[in-house]
Amino acid sequence: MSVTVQLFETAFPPAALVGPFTRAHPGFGGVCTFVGEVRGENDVEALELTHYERMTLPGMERLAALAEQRFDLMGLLIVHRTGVMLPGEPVVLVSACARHRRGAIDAVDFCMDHLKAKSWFWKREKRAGEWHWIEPRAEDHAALARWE
Amino acid sequence: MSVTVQLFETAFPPAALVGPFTRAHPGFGGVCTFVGEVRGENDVEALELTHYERMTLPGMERLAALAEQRFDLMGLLIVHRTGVMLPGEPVVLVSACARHRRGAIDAVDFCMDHLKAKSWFWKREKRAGEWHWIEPRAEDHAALARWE
Amino acid sequence: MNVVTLVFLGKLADLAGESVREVPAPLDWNGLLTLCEEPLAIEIASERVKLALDGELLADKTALVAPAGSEVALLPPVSGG
Amino acid sequence: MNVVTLVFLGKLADLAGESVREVPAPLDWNGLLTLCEEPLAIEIASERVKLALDGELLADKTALVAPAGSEVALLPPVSGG
Repeated sequence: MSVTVQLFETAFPPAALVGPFTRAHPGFGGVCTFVGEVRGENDVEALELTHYERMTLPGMERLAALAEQRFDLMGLLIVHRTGVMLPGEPVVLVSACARHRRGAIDAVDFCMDHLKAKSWFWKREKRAGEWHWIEPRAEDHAALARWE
Repeated sequence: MSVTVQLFETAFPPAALVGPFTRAHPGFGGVCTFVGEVRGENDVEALELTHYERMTLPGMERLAALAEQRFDLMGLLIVHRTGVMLPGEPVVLVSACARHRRGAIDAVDFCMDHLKAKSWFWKREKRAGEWHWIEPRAEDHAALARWE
Repeated sequence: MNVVTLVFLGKLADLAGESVREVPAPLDWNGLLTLCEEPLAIEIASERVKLALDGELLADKTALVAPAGSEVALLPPVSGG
Repeated sequence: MNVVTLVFLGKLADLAGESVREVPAPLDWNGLLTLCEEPLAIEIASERVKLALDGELLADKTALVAPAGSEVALLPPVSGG
């Protein structure tokens, strides 16, 4: 079982990360990958993710360890951007290799819910030249509660 | 909303299908992709998927239409292999683009459960030179029942 | 075309010893069971096996009425993905 | 190092007008509220904001005791992914 957790301050290429990740786990039954990008809507000009460096990566590593305990995985890759991003740029990537599809899909679902609502990131959007902080949504907390 | 459903009789390259698929849906919030491969275990030498051509593709198209109705998607790609495959070869690929992660992840989960237990494929494995038919597993039917 | 084509899928093809078989038309449920060798007929009669007529799944396989030129698929439990 | 470093995250940095502020050590919960301007103090006191001392989340933020050289992070509700 291999775990890789990365924070990028500049644009990262999802395909170039997922390719080597899957090739590093020959014999797997399934690999599930989620990539979140800056959505092009509501006249969003840019998105900024700030974080608290001292806690962000340790928090992501704890999340990966939780997923590793909970699901039968062969490998887990968690990547998150920080800084200013434009619509279409990748924000987050989670990829899980497992013997069976259930472990792979559930691990990705679990990690995404926790990255959204339980990791040390703060998001704001620029619309019409003004920055607006994005509040967590009730449905993100409901999604998280599914795992308790 | 675009739907692509494909059957391949020879090896298909997942990354070469997912790349153009995601690029065809600029502005999406999330893309979830599952790739299933022939697992390298239990001395499996090969896997064969037979199908009933007259019903397989129409069945996959109906599945895609169900997913389209049920989830808020921008694009859906469903690809399945038939024929004889070796360990490490891709068997199935489902990729869903959506405005929000929930739609993308759930659509992939839904399609995989239905491809496993409700599509016109029959699987057998070659072990020690002998072919063995793979019976559907109870957990595959339980997985399917989650969507009813 | 005074025949009905039977298509045996999955392990039914092993039981039948062939994937495709032509039988005299028309064909109904009792005719199908009579035509098939015993292990195959038992399997076909079990709840696990479904029938499709010209690509359409039959809700009640015992209501099968296959005219000349039609195709009857014999579908054991699936396992895809 | 007779100071405690406050780190304001997310929109608290906007409210504070800065991301980092040094304040006299030691610092406890009442001292923190007294040091901060009113809109900021109200936000910090709300259930929504959490505190971390030297990278460790405090289960009870009112039990804060930050010695000289320590770092107190003020964490509003997160929104990642």
